[in-house]
Amino acid sequence: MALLETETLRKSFGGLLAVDGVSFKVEVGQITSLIGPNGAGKTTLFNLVTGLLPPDRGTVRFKDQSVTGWKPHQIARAGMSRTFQNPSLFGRMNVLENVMVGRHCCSDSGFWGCALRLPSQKREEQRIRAASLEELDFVGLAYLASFPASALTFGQRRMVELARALATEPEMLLLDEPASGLNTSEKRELGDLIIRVRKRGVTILLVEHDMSMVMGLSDSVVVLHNGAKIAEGTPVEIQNDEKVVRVYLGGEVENVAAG
Amino acid sequence: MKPNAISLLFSLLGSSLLMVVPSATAANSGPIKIGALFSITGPASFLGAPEDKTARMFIEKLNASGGINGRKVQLVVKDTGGSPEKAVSFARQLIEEERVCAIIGPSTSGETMQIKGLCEENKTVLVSCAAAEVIVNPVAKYVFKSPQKDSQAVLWIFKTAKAKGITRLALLSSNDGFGAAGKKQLEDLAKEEGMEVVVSEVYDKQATDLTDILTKVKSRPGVQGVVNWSIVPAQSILAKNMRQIGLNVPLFQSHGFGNLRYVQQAGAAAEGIIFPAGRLLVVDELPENHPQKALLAAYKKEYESRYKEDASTFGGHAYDAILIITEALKKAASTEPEKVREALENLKGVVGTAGVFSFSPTDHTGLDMDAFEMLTVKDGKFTIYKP
Amino acid sequence: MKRLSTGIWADKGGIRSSVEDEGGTIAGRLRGLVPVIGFAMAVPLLHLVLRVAGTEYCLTQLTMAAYYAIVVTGLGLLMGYAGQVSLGHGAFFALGGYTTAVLTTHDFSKWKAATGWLQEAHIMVARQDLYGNQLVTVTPWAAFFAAMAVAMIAGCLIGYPALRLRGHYLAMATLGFGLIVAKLLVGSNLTGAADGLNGVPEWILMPGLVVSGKVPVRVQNYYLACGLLLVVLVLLRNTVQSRVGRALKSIHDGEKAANSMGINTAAYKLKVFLLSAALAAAAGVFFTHYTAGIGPSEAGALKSLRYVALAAAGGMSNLWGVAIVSLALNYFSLRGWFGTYDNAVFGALLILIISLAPAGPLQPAAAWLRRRGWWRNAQSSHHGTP
Amino acid sequence: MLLQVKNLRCGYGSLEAVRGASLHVCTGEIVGLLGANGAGKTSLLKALVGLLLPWSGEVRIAGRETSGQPAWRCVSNSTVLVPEGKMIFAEMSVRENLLVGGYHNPDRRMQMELVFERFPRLRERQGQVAGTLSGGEQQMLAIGRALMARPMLLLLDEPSMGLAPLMVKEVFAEIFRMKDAGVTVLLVEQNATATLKVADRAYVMETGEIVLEGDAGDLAHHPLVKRAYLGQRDEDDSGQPRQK
Amino acid sequence: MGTGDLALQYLLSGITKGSIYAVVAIGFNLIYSATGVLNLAQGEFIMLGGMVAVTLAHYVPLPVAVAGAVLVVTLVGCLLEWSLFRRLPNHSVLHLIIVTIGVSIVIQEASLHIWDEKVRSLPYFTGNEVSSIHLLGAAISPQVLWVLGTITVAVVALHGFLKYTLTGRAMRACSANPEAAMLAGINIRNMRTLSFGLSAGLGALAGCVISPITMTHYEMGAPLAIKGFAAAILGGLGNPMGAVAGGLLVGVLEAVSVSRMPAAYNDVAAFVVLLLVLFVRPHGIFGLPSGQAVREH
Repeated sequence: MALLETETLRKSFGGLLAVDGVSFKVEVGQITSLIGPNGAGKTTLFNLVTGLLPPDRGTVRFKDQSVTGWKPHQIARAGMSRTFQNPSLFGRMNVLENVMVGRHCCSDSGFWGCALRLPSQKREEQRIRAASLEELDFVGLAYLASFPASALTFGQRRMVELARALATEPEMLLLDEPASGLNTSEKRELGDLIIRVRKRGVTILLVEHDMSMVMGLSDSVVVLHNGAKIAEGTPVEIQNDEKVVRVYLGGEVENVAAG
Repeated sequence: MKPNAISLLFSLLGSSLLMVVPSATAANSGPIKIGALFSITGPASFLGAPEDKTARMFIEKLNASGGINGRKVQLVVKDTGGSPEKAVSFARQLIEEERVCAIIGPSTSGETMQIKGLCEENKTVLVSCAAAEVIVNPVAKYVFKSPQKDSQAVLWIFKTAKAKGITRLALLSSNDGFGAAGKKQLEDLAKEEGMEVVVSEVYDKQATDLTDILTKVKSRPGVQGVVNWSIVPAQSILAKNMRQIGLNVPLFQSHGFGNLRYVQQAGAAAEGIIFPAGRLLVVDELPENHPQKALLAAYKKEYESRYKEDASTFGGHAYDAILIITEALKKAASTEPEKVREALENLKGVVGTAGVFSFSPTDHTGLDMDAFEMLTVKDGKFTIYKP
Repeated sequence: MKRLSTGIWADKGGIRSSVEDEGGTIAGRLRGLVPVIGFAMAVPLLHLVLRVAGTEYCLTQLTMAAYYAIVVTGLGLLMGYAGQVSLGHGAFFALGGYTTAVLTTHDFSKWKAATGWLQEAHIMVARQDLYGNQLVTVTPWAAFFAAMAVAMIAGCLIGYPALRLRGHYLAMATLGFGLIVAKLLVGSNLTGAADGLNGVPEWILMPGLVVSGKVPVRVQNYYLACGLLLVVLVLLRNTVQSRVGRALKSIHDGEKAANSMGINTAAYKLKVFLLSAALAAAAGVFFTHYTAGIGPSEAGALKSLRYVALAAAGGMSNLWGVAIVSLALNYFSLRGWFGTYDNAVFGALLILIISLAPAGPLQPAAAWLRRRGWWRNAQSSHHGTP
Repeated sequence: MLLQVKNLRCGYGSLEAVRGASLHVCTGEIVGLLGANGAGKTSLLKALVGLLLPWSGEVRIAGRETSGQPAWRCVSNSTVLVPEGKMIFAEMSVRENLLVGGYHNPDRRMQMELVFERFPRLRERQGQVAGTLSGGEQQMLAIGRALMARPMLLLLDEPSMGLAPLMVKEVFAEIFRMKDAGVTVLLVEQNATATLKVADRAYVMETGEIVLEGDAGDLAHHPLVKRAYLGQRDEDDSGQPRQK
Repeated sequence: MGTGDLALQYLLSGITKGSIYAVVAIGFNLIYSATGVLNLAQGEFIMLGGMVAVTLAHYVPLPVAVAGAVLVVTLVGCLLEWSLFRRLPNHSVLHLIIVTIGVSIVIQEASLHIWDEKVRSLPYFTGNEVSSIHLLGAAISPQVLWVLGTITVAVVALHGFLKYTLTGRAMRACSANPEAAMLAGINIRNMRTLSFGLSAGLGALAGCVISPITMTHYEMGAPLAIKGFAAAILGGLGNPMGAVAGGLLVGVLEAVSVSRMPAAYNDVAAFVVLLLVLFVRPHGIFGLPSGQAVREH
């Protein structure tokens, strides 16, 4: 069953066609990767799916309902959570608070409840704190809970962002280049973490440049080039797809021997 | 939250200890304290600044000549910046802390009205330097004012206009307290005096160009004269713009025109402007036996030599205010508020810069129609208007 | 759970989680109460000091400064937490004050048909003014609610469209709003034009508690104003330390990311704008009753800018700092300490604080104290690199 | 040796993008710098010209230490960077773009003639607003603008990005011709094949480190190069198979 | 006076005011494009220009006084950038706005204490206070022509400078893309200083030519800055031609509104229109929705 489905999505900026009629599906419980060279339109596609940009044409269906034109917060509440290319932690909060922001859509005290510290709000706050700590523990950073987010290393920020995204209890997680800027061992840890997330039953859509990671993790891969989908298939199929190799290495393919 | 706030709290406490200055002097010994609220800075600074200078000069001279009944006078000046809330705060300070026996100022009617009730409650004599009629009408027991009444100025203007055969007028005023008060009097008295108001407009006190408003005036048929009521620099702009667009009808200004600087700014456009004013501006033309001549000449000379700027009627208002209070204090021979008030209310024939003051329980301005003289501008100088 | 020894989870040596302490234990809760208790103790202490020194009259200016501090604290919430600038907050203060002033000084006795039952409903009351004239005016309590309603309506009118704007454009929109309100107040006879309104009656909150500047009730008004400020501070502190506060902070730090976390950023921005507008308006109502009048300069751009300056000087997101700095500076200003340099002091302060210590002057001071080991708290453990 | 970089570390905030890279470029060479997205190539270039402050390490251009200098000094060191994404001045005309490029060159009008000779298309369009040029023309303009400063060392960041294949060919041909003009080039590229064809030597970067160095001809057949781009996995990689 | 003449008279009045707002708006744009700072102290440059010129005019002939004032204020502008804004590279929009407000207040108060609260003005450049030129039934002061002429010349000269000189081109390059400009060897810090200086000098020139009409006093800057700010926003920040259009629009709007409603509310009309425009087109009439115009922080 497809959890997320896009149909002929299209978006242009000025004269530039960033996403050109892309249709793809993400199956429940799978890890799907979205790859392509720089400027292929991956991030734009991400933003279209998560509501940060309205599409010019086409539809996005999530859990069998159309979410086209929804605002990001509505989509997030529907169960789709994401991370950003540059980890966008909230710099003036500590790590735990950052993750607690993720619990926002699973809680509902308003201004009055919070200002007056009503008992229900207090209980909810406890629940938020506990759940957030759990997520932090899940990514292995519970010991950093009281650190200011701005003091973390880059890799830690990524993990905290992931924990924050998980705190929204998503059915689907969209990761935008989670491995960029990480070193080799950090990448390996990230890969393990993504597997564990999937084990929790979260469907994952991944945009990534690190091919060893993509090929190692993905159930299926979608390749974008110049805003259009040029290939789709299992990692093995993609690695042996001539079109893809040409797009990636450029020039004549035969000059580069297979590894 | 940042608990370091507490450290600040304590430092605040510490500093509050430091700022405590014992100031509760007994009312019957030491110098007599008079409070002054002037808008030395802010939008009304062109009133407050000369008032401040005049008041200081007056007190210095008074003390040099022995003070009042042998006691020196201390002037406590506060700059309100034209804000009513500061006027309230400072008035309270003057009354409660400095225990002044009277307050002069504030410079604007808005500030005066804010502290009118306060002075009344605390039984402190207030002699305002603002012109608006509401300050003394309705009469509050402790509140007086030194400038001439708006209504008298309006009557003078209407009288002069009528003599010139003008009955259809355009009224312009600035959107400050002075302008608003004048506008009210102009509109109220126009009916009684048989004047027809063709158009009445209010302009921004910071206006830099009034051509548009004057165009509107010009477009209304039959306007025979323009009356402008403001104290702000824009009244010079108005005079210029009027001549420039060829609106060649007589221009009457209010007694707020009483500053030679405005004439200089308006240059040739000021020629022929008619306005009521105290006699400070035409002291040289007064006959030798005029009761005000000696005082006006002395004030003008002293102010101009001391501050190197032209004396204006605004400074004169502060002069009169202090003069009235000191006269009352002399007469009362006490600083008891009630006695000072009573003495003030019964002052008669005190010669000031604006005119000869004679107060009564129902008249807290103390000036009659005679306090005004109609002036005009000729060759860049003020001169008495002769029809 | 198994953790890997390299990479992200490296070198966690010896740092114990202090998270549980913050909300859960008694010690943690006490630590949160320190500023509240400190403030609550400082208020009577200050009174005592002033009383002993025989300068109790200083309470007048402290009371006025406390009301201003409420405005500035609300603005601090808006700017420091939600990251939205408002250069027109004076307008809300003025709307609150003017509405109440108009309703409580205007004579409604001409409306014979309505005044009767309105008086029965305690919405209107007959009273005497300074000169002994008989008036029928709205009661202060009713006027208070009317003032809040007016401010909220104005807040929605400007806030709803304006909060779609960003940066300079939002600054311009709020500045423009302030100017419009100021011009309308100056231009209308109903609001006393340039003179403003005066003779606003005292406001009897409940028997024995009255908002008025009269000397006999000076002490209770001081406690009332400081109490209100404290209540506002506590409520705002509760708010910012909760789900709502985190949402606001996240909007400031990254609106996109916040939105993607399921936070309805537009709604939150409007709500916090209205909240701070309401605080400003309420402060305006109290202030107007306290000083018995209000003038158009309260809505002026300079006043709004002064609030921004004070909020910036206090460190914006540091509500206690904002409250204390604005209390102190307004107090000095209202005492006339700065003489003819009043505005210059505020201008210079703005430049110095923003360029040298954008997080507020308390921040470096606290850091210094912490370095000297004179000040230890839960926060200190937050600083340092993992 | 025209450019020598030793142990350079730099990054953004807490992100260390370049983790101790060392490389050198000799006068007259064309040197390629390959690697996947996010490998740190662009950051390295930025650190070379001063757009990014190096955390540690040293950068020597023509023997002079230049690290820590502001970016506008690089021109006086005869080094010019053609940044990624062209970064032309879109609202200015082609001519103006070139003139600004020769800001420090007193003979800028003469130099412009030379650039026009090299890129005749720019001469045809000299009055046109730069933003309306096609992608390839913009890239030419960016290179032309850099040449206006008469650099000894030209740093090119992804000149082929987003260009049509024909255009890519043209750009690379142009880079190859630089050699004749006596310009030394450090070329950062994703297009490994084309780069290795024009370059004398090349470096391969992975996660901020230089993992491979060698003659262009040797590298063209090195397995690591393809791995760097397409993630061909080594046998000993610890991941389990993920296929269902 | 016929309806047509009236309309023309209103229009001229609006253009007079509007051209002043336009100069302020251009000043805003110059600095904004080059540095991203929205300098709310722009109005103070105009005030300072007038003040310095009036003071100098006591000692030297009028043209020298004007030139001297422009020079002095240009230096003040440069000094401001060099001593203050150069040191705040990482501050948010909000912080920078607040700093410029602080600068505005300090300059204003300093002027009050250096000079005084009194109104001063330069003499009319030609003719005097009452001379007027008739134009198709409408009358204007020759000084208005001076204002329009000077401002036109200044704007054209500025345009020429930016368009045809190397330094001007470099400045445009800096605002188009600071990073690329740096890579071309342009010292963008100096360009920023220059933009402050130019903007201040332009303001001072305007302050001199308008001085005979509007007169000069220490508080005149802030209202002009606010109107100029409105004009710049209306025209779209960073768009110089938009600034001119925005300025004229605000001026004409004020003048026209006087003919239809009480003059007391003419500012209100201008600002209500401004707000409506902003709400419908959040980037101003001529502003572009994308790009730097709406950058936040």
